[in-house]
Parts: sequence; C-alpha cells; structure tokens
Amino acid sequence: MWSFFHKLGSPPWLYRIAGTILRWLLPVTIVALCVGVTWGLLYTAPDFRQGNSYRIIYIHVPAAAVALAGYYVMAIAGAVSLIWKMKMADVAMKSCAPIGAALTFIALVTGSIWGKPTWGTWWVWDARITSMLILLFLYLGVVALYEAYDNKEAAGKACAVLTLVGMVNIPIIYKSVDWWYSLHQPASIKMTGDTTIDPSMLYPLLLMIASFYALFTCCLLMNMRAEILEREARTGWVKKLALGYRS
Amino acid sequence: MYFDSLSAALSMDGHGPYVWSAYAICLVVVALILLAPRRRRRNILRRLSAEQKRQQHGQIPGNEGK
Amino acid sequence: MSAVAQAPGPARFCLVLLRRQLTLAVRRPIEIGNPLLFFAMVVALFPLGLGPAPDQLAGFAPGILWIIALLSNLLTSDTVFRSDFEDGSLEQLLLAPQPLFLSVLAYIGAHWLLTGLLLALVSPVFALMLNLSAPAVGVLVASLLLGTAVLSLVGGIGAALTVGLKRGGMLISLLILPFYMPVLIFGSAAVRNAVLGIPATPYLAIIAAMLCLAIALAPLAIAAGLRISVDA
Amino acid sequence: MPQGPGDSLLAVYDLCLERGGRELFRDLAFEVSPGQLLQVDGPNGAGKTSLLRILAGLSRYGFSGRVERRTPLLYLGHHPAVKALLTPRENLAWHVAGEAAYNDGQIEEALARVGLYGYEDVPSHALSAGQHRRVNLARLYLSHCPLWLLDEPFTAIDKGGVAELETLLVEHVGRGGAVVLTSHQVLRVACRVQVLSLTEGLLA
Repeated sequence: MWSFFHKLGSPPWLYRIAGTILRWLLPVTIVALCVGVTWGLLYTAPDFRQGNSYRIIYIHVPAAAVALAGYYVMAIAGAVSLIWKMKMADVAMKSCAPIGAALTFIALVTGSIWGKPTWGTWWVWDARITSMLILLFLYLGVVALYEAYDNKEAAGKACAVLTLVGMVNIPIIYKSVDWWYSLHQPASIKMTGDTTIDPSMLYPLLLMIASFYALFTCCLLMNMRAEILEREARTGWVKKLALGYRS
Repeated sequence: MYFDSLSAALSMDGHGPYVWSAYAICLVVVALILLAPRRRRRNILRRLSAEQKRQQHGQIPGNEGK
Repeated sequence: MSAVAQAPGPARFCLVLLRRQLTLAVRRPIEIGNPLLFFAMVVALFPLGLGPAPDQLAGFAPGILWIIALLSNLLTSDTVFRSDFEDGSLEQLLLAPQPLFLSVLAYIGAHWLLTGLLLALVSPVFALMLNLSAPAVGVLVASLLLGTAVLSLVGGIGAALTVGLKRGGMLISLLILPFYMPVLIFGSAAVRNAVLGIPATPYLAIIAAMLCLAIALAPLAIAAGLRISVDA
Repeated sequence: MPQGPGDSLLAVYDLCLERGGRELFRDLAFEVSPGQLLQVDGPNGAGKTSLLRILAGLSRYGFSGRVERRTPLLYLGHHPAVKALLTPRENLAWHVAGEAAYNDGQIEEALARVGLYGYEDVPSHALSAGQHRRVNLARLYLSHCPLWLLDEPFTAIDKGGVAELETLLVEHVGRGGAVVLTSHQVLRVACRVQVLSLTEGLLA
C-alpha cells in the first residue's frame, strides 16, 4: 500500500503509467463518445413534451455532472498536496482547473441553447444555472491565481488553499442560490422533475456520463504528463526522454 | 435510426439548429481540451531535444555536466 | 542570561495588534473616509442610471445598498496586509510565537471596524436617500453589521493569497466575489423582507451562522495564505 | 561556558536548495551552539538570504533537508518592518513579532543605545532610512531570544553604528547567545568568528 503511494509520488513512474493508461483509455473514450452521441442524436425517440431539443441532454447533463465532480477531485488533490506535500497531487490539482472550466462552460452554453426552444429564453436566473456560473468563476479564479504567481510551487499551494475554501463554500453557494431563486419567482421551469426517464433515453445518457468521466480522466492525465515534463525538465529521465524524441 | 432522412435529422422539426450548434460547440471545446495538453507536451519535448542538440554540437565547455 | 521575559498571550497580542492597526488608520484618516465616500458616490450613481422615480428606487434599494457595501469592502480588502507585506512586518508576524490564525483575526477585526461597522452606521442616511421604508432601515443596519464581518473575513483570504503579487487588485475580485454572493443574497433578502413586512430574522440568523463558520475557518485559510505569500 | 554537543540552538541537516533549476548549495550541515558567531559568506545570488529565511522558518518548501529550531529566535530581514506612521516608541511597543511587552524605560534605553535619543516620539516618516534600520536594531537590545538571525545588519548603518553593533554581537555571544549573520564585511570583533561560505563550506 505504502509503496503504491510512494510510486504515485514519483514523477517518472506516474508519467509512464499515465501514458500506458492513456494508450487504451483514450481510444475507448473517443469510441464511447462517438457511440453515445450517435445513439443519442439519431437513434432515440424524441421527448413527448420537448421534442427533439431534449437531445442536448446527452452532452449537457454529463458535462455538468463531471464539472462538479471535477471540483471535488481538484479539492482532494489540493488537500493532499497541502497536507502531505505531495508534488504530484499539486500537478493533478493544477491540471484539473482548465478541464473543469471547459466542462462547466460546455454545460452552461448547451444549457443556454437548450433553454431557447424549451423556455423561450437563452438564460434564466435559475438556481442551478447561477450556481454553475459561480462554479465557472471558481475554476477561472484558480487558473488566474496560478498564472499570477511566478513561483509555481507557491502558486500550487495558494491554489490548494483557494480550492479548499471553495469546497466549503460550494454547498453554501448552492443552497443560497436555491433559496434566493425560490424567493423570487414560482418554479415555473423545472429542469429536474420527478418524471421517470424512459430506459431508451436513460441508457445512452448513462453511456455519455461514463464517457465524460473517462474524458475528464484522459484530459487530466494528459495535462499531468505535460505538467510533469515541464517541472522535471532539468532531470535526467526527462532529458533521456527528450533525446529519444524525434521532432 | 429514428429519422427518415438526412434532412429530417438536420432539421429535427425545427430544433435542429439548436441541437447541432450545441453539439458543435461541445465538439470544439472537447477537441481543444484534448489537443492542448498534447501540443504542450510535444512542444516541451521538442524544445528540450533541440536544447540538447545545441549543447552537443555547440561544445560549450562546462555545460555538459549541467 | 537574564530572566526571559514572557511573550504576551494570544489575546493580549491580538489587542496590541488591533490597537496598532487602528492607530495606523486614524493617522491616515483619508483611508477611512475613502470607502464611505465611495459608498456615497455610487449611491448617487444609481438614480442617474436607473432614473429618479422614487418607487422604483425604493424597490431596488436593498440590492443597491448591499452591492455597494460589498464593492467598497472588496476595494479595501486588498490593503489589509499589503503595507505590512511591503515593509517586512508580515515576516515578523509569521515568526511571532503567538498562533498566526489568531493574530490575523486582529487585522480582520480592524478592517471590519474601519469599513463594515462605519458603513453600517452611515447606511441609514443613504437608505433614506433611496427611499427605503423606515422599518427596513434597522434590518439594513443589522444585516450590514453581520454581513460585512463575513465579507471582511472572506476578503482577508483573498488578500492573504494575493498580497505577494504585484498586481493583486483585479485578481482578488475574481477570487473572492463568488464567495461574496451568498452574503449578498441573504443580506438583500433580509432587507427586502423587512420592506415587505415579513420577518427578516431567519435571514439574519443565516448570515450570523455564516459569520460563525467564517470566524472558525477563514483565519486558518488566511494564515496558510500568508505563509505562502511570504514564502513566494 | 561548558557545552555539550546536544545543547545546540539550531541544527541543520543535509540542506539543499535549488532555485530556477540552479543549485545554490547542497548537503549543508552545521549546528549553531551558544557562544557561536557564524558569518554566512558568498557572492551575490549565492543564497545567503534564502538560507537565513530557511533557518528562520519563513521558507518552508523549495528545499530539501531538515532544520531543527530549539529556541526562540529573532530574525531581522532586509525590510526594517518599521511603520512610517508610528513613532519609534510605538513601533517597538506594538511590534508584530510579539516577543514580549516592554515598558517605556526599556524602550527608551534601547533607542538611546542605537543613537535615537530624542527621536522616541517623532513620527518615523521623518526619519532617514538608516534611522529606520536603527529602530529595527533596537530590538536587539530589547530581545531575550538566544538566537539571532541577521540578514545584512550593517546595511545603511554608519561607521560608529557598525562598531556599536559589533560590540553588541560580542556581548550577546558572551552571554551564551548565538548569532548567524550574512555580511560581506569583515567583522572586527574580539571573539572567534566562524565563516560559512556557501560555495566552499564551513571555514575556520
């Protein structure tokens, strides 16, 4: 068990194992994404109320779910890097932020596009949407803070603190926005009703959610590999690696 | 296949532009987050290998050990 | 060696720091006046932008007053640790034998006394300028008293994380504005309830709960942030 | 003063520091014992200030190795930590280092010893940079910390001040304290000065 943690902290090992995982996970992810998208777009029946526009659900919901989960991954990595001073956790945390921001962006944009035919407006200040917007700000804040520091080691620590503060705050933000919304207007538009979803729609959705998790993992590993190379550029193993690299 | 024809799939009873644009934006962003780290990693490796070649050919004394 | 003098206890040290911060502020009164002036001027902006119709202004008043309080707090948060960082006092504070997470409470407390408390005390004047109904004024003051303390604590986290950076001013807004939002929501909701004649105490209680949480956790984050900033 | 190897005030093991891909020093190991005056020497950029900050505990990462601090210490950095809006007296009485509460008499005496007699209640912004340094040095007369870490203490101090400071260092070492300082100057003191060169290691 401890030797595994020890290995996890070793950059060359992590770089290599991430490469091995990516070699099969990346193709699987891309195939799963293609299958899921085709299935959802072309092979499912339209929703009886929303018509065909509901097909956006196959990217909207997975993106939103993984964007939220990504924040927790980032926070856990940040905590590990702060508590056990593990440099690779720092790398993981730094690599999470841009992916999370991208996924949050996808969720917001697709949600907005979905809203137009369904609600007749591009944007409503609904609790979920507002808290997703705030989540995007949190991700961008981490990216901005990281870039602002010249000393990257300090940048990692500062971002870890910020992420942990955000972790405490996300439930508060979510709850507050929820109450704020219920204060303003009746819940005329409900995104998550109790309507049981038909299995023919559920399976492609589950496939897409799984693929987005895999996509997040792939991007995370790829970002981490690049980050490891940059940080370890002066070490022998990276030099050897670069020597074998044919441009 | 749910749709009868390609044009039906494209229009989706009037919802086509929304659905397809959402998927297109998603595709672009996903492609970006997949390709950016790949490019970054390649650039780093290329830069490092170029640096090493320069050092080998340049024969700067005292620099090999660094 | 001679008898070693005892280092002051954490509580006494906090009082010393608080006195030091307040003296520093009093010797440069314009720094105290600036947030209040800002408050007054932005209040004057809203009727110009929204139109001077009294009913309309009264409807927006809770939100307007809270947003301005939030912004003036944001603008001053950046300065909490900056001068101490620049003249080396912060290093000495970090080396002090007293626990840092208690010492920073003195800094935050001074910041709150100089911005939040004063804003809350002068806010009735501006509330009347915006035609806020009289019963809501009391709730406004109470919500500002509690809420700005949360803002100061959260702002302190942002200040601690960005104090080592040359251009922290813009970044700090990006970092801490998301965390300000819950306070804004409950603060303005409390005032709005008071305007409508609905009891506002539940919202005030929530802000007080957030204050308790912030007092418990924010000093830890501020202390960690300061150690990182001084180290960078 | 009799001393065993165990009662050192500060011990450093295997200290290595790398900045920006460049190794500043490696495998640094030494102990600072009561009665020791250690001068850290090295060219600009050799890592003297970094070493002192690591010893003080202000730098907590970016280096490998271990530092054991066994006693309260007093660190004086490049910045004087003097607030321009406070008088020298207030600066010392409310000092953020929080070592001890000093009474007026002690503060006046310390200020007099650094040559600031009569300036106790003048706002510090009316004082010169050298006088700010002197206010900061007054802490040395007040402090009861056995270990002093001084980063370039002679900067902006005139000749007389340097001589007085050197006397103070000798006194402190004689009382069983220890001093680690960085300086390019050769110390003219009446006690043994150990020199730690960051490029060549511990010299006699």
